[in-house]
Amino acid sequence: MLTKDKLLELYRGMVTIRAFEEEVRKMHNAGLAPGLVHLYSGQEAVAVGTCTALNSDDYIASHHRGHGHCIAKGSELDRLFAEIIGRRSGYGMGRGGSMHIYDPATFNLGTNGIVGGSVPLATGAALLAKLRGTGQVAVSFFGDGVLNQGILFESLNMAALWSLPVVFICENNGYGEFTEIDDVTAGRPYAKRGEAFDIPSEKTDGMDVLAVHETVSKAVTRARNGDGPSFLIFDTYRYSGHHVGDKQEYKDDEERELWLSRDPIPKLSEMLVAEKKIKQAALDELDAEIKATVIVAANQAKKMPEPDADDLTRHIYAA
Amino acid sequence: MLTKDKLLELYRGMVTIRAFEEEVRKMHNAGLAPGLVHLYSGQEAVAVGTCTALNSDDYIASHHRGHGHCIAKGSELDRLFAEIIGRRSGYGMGRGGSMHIYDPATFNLGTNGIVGGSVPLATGAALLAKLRGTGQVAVSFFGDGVLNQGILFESLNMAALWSLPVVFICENNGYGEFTEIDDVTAGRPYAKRGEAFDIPSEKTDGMDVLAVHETVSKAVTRARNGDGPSFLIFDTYRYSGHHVGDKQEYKDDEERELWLSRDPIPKLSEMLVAEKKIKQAALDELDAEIKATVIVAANQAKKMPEPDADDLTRHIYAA
Amino acid sequence: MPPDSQQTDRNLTLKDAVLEAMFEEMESDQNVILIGEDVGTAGGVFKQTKGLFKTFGADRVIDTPISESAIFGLAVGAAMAGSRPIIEVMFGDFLTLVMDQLVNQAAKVHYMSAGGFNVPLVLRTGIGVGGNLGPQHSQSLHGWLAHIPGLKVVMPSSASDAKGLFKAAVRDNNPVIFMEDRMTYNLKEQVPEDEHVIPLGSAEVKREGADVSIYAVTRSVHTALAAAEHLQVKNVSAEVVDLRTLAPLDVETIVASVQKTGRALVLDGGYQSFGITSEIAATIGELAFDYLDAPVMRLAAPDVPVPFSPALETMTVPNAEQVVAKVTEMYGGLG
Amino acid sequence: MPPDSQQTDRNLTLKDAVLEAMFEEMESDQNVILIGEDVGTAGGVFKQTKGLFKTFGADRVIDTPISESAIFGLAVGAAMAGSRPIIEVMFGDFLTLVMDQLVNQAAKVHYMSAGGFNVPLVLRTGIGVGGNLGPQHSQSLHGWLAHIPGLKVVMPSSASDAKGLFKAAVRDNNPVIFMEDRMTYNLKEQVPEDEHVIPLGSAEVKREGADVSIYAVTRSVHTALAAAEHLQVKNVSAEVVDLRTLAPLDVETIVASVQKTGRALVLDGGYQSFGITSEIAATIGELAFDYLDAPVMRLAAPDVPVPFSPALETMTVPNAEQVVAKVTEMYGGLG
Ligand SMILES: Cc1ncc(C[n+]2csc(CCOP(=O)(O)OP(=O)(O)O)c2C)c(N)n1
Ligand SMILES: Cc1ncc(C[n+]2csc(CCOP(=O)(O)OP(=O)(O)O)c2C)c(N)n1
Ligand SMILES: [Mg+2]
Ligand SMILES: [Mg+2]
Repeated sequence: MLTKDKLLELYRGMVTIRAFEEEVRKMHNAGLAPGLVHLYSGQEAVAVGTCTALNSDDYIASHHRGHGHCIAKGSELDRLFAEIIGRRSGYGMGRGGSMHIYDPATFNLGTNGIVGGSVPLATGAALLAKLRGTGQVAVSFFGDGVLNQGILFESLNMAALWSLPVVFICENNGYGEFTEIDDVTAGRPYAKRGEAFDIPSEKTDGMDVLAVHETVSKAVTRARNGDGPSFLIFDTYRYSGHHVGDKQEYKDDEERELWLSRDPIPKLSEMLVAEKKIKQAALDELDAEIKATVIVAANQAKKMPEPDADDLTRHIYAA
Repeated sequence: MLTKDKLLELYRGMVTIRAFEEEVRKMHNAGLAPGLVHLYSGQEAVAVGTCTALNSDDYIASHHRGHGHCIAKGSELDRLFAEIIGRRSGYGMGRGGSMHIYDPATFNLGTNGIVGGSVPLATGAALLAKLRGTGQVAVSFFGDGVLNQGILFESLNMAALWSLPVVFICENNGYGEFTEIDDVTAGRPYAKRGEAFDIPSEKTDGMDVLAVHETVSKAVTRARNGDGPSFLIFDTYRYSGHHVGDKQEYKDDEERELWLSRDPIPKLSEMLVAEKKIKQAALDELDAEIKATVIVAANQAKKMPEPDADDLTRHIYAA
Repeated sequence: MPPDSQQTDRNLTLKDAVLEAMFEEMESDQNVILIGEDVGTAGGVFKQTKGLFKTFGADRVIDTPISESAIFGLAVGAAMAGSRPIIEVMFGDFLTLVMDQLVNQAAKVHYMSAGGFNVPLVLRTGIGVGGNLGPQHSQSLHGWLAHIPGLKVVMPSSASDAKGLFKAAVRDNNPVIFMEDRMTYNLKEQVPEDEHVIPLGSAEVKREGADVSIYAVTRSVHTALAAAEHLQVKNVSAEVVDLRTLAPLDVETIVASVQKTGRALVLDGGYQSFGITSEIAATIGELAFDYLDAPVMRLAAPDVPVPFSPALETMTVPNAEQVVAKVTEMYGGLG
Repeated sequence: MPPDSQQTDRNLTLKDAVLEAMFEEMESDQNVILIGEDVGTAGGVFKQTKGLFKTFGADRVIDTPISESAIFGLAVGAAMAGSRPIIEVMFGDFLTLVMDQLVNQAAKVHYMSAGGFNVPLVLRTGIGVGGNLGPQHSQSLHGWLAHIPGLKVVMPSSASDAKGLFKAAVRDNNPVIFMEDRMTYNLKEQVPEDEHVIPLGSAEVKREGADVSIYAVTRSVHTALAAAEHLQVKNVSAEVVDLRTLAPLDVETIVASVQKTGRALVLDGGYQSFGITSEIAATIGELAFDYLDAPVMRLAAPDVPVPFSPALETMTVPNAEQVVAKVTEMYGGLG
């Protein structure tokens, strides 16, 4: 059983992400965060359950729905907001935006606009960790859509072949854009995609942060011990559809309600209160504190300047 | 049990390919067939066992080691030779060469210089056959090297998803260029790569033309009946190494002899004689006849003119 | 008729004009099928395939997994076997994922098979800058495609052209890349009904002029036209040549224009270095040297990843003021 | 020392010069690793990595499956994490398979991360025409790469340059594409020992001349030099400029040469249309217009798939006679 501190860390992480995404939604609706913004709300248990099982120098590589991973791995909220609204203090000087957030300080190889594009990046970092014997582990986060991208299979093969310390994490939220994953994906269960390479593979409830944490912890231990990769599928749900503005006409209310009833945040808070780890009042206080922190960060970001003309051509080449 | 005629068709097919490849080797050594020439000798049972299970309007798509497939599907020997030595009467006017032989008359979507490149071509032809309800089947031949190319997995997924009439045939000759396939390929058995997509998958002896024929026939029936793809792996061997000129220092004699002892041609001929289907003398006659035919075709090709300057720019665009 | 064009008013957006072309070609030729991500029940992420699924059904409008390489390869195979697929690659940036099947297979099959097989397909893709989509969703790699023998490359600037060129593309027996700048999607104009087919390989002079020729494709044509208005005020009469297709390239029309005007500016929305403005400028320099009163100038996107930042993104789109400035430079100032 | 260069005679082939560079850089920097198909125990399909496996072992010389996209992606990830991978893509034609990871990831990471991550890697690949390898094994797609901001593109013409440029490429903190024309592999010359590093972005005048400037990279440099000899006989003094790197491009040296000679021919082994000769010609036309006595001419490979046929294949390689003819054209004939 996890310590109270760890449990609160999980709770804090999920609530922070949820609050962050709500601010992003507002920013988008206010025209501050234009472009394609994909919210992570609903999937918090996956990012938080995973990143709390990692060391600070373990790598992650994320995808287009990646704010949650950045937060869970420890990026600064104001710099994240700043990037998402195109400000100079953002992680990419506002030049990357939501789908391109890189943070070397947290060993985050980036969110990514190419579906499947970041899978080999994590695998490559794992290759180097193995060659150098650093004990680092790399996590590759990807959506269910990647289950059909060739580069995933190529990466799985090399990871298995060389026993690389990488954990492949598929966040199956049921859809790729507006298409149901089950309509475009053959083979059941999907875990067989990992098993084909003799990689330990399993499916776990992605709405239960404790289950995620436990499953990932085992995989991380395996990786760190030199026993190679794991392929984990977490069933989860994107509350806001594909991107802010998606009317989600393709989803029915029943489905939405089912998943809302499985929301990972109340699930954890109810458990915490029931098991008397903490009082509801204290949680409410924590919620308020987190929300305040997030809003402060958002406001800080909004006050930041936009990049200037010189920034257009900065960093084309590294010195 | 197959009829005597069918058995002799199998025999004739394999002997023709073997004799053809011997002529190609001579042509290469004589400087007539420059470039990269990959001989099919040793793998005859796969091409012949497969193509004899197909209708004439079934599609095949082949790879860089593809002379055998073209012959087994019924291309004209002189035009094949002509292409391989760059003559105007070749299937591509001598502009494709060994790795780029296309024959619409035999529904051959081409040999191919890109490892894995032809897999989706066959799958696409199968898609159309299915949409049109023509009852045609497509066979995708590929080497073991393709077991690690992403495009294979993407194609398998769509073939399974849409129940396409395609038979995926992996010719596992143990090596990709100079690298042992087992050294670069994770997951055992390799058939799990097909099973991950719920595709009926199996491994069969690729040195036994009857076994190949039987396995493929079942798969073709399945495909024609609308029951979707199959994934077949045939273990086989390339006697001449990667390409003509390969000294094969990476292979030991023991291995070579083991495979020679499993040669599909004597295996069939011994069976034919033992089961009194035909006398050895008649087989010897047949051998001589086939060899003569092949040599005539080779000589015809050698007499053909090379393409002329205008052919350089012909067929850039279709009218 | 597709849902959006039932109006008798034929004032259509470019997006709807292409949709109409697609509808008409699918109706008149059973061999035309549409393949891509979200093109079916969803009707396209920009609603660019709306209604097609309902009309033509799942056998002709095929939703695919996210597997760009193999989807495109399947289309090549289906085309070789006798169909005429339209394949959508959602963003031009993802062409990077289909390059092998496009360049090493589709472009060369007709040649390698000595005419034995055709590959009649249309690869439709959205390009361009302007939606704050960031560096991986804003590229215009048309120069790459025009470099490859065997491919045709079409880039319409107007709704009417888009319809006529798309219909020609579908009927063409070669792999045709049809690139639509998303920023032109809502441009409206009167679009002819039905049999309106514009042959691939014909540029069009969109505005006649006497003093300087401005060459462009798709969105940049409008930038050129706007600049031409400004220049008129300065008494410079600019001719605007819309290339419409990069391959085949209408060299005759290109050269004829500059022979008349003596000055040329080539404009484009793609990265400048080793981009399409280079080819047009070099061609003019080679074939019309004796007619030139000034160096052939180029104006294209700066050589930087297209930034997300709204403040910076617009700086990567050549604008009318810059065109005017470049032309002014050719005159050594117009003061 | 790698096996092939133990001789005190420093007359090395280009292939061995690169091998030596690789050896030296791997020896002096533990972070340099080599990844690719058949690069290890087999020593490369052209013996271009011979001996490295034996010296540096399986942890630094890594044989891979045939998975170009992911191999390259792994290298990008490893580079971001702090190593300096050299990745071999066996044939330049197979670049089509790594374009996404190259263009959408490697080229843009440094920019998108505002300098947070570097991607210091060398993608080594063989290009060129001459082995009768057919349309899918003979392409030279350097123009594509030079078009992408963030990539460096190196194309050596001689053994000594190859060594110096390769060492610079390995030490560079960016993704560098190092393209070797297989037809230059056996060119020999004296190669300096050890600390011989040629900065990327510097062209070199390989032959001084007064009348015409010929620009080229890799194999074409030798064609230009041969043509220069022929032209000398006709009393035309040709200057040969070896660009050496396409990105960064040494515009200064390019322009200086034509300012001196007044005539320019750009030569290349890639497809002509929308290829690299276009960019160089356009640049010269723009920046040296007033110095030009004749149109800037281009001579590159015809826009056709490179045929297997020995009779036809040579027709796709620009030769010295054609160069002489082009230059002669500039003079309106030379009598
Ligand atoms: C290679 C590529 N193809 C297509 C797209 C367009 N696209 C962006 S997100 C997306 C759906 C991805 O689905 P999934 O992986 O399940 O992630 P989710 O959005 O559900 O989190 C698609 C098709 C892309 N960005 N990259
Ligand atoms: C995409 C691609 N990568 C690499 C090569 C170079 N190559 C040609 S054949 C070959 C080995 C293929 O092995 P396999 O599929 O087992 O076929 P085999 O030669 O054994 O019949 C390689 C790597 C290629 N032609 N295409
Ligand atoms: Mg999803
Ligand atoms: Mg093999």
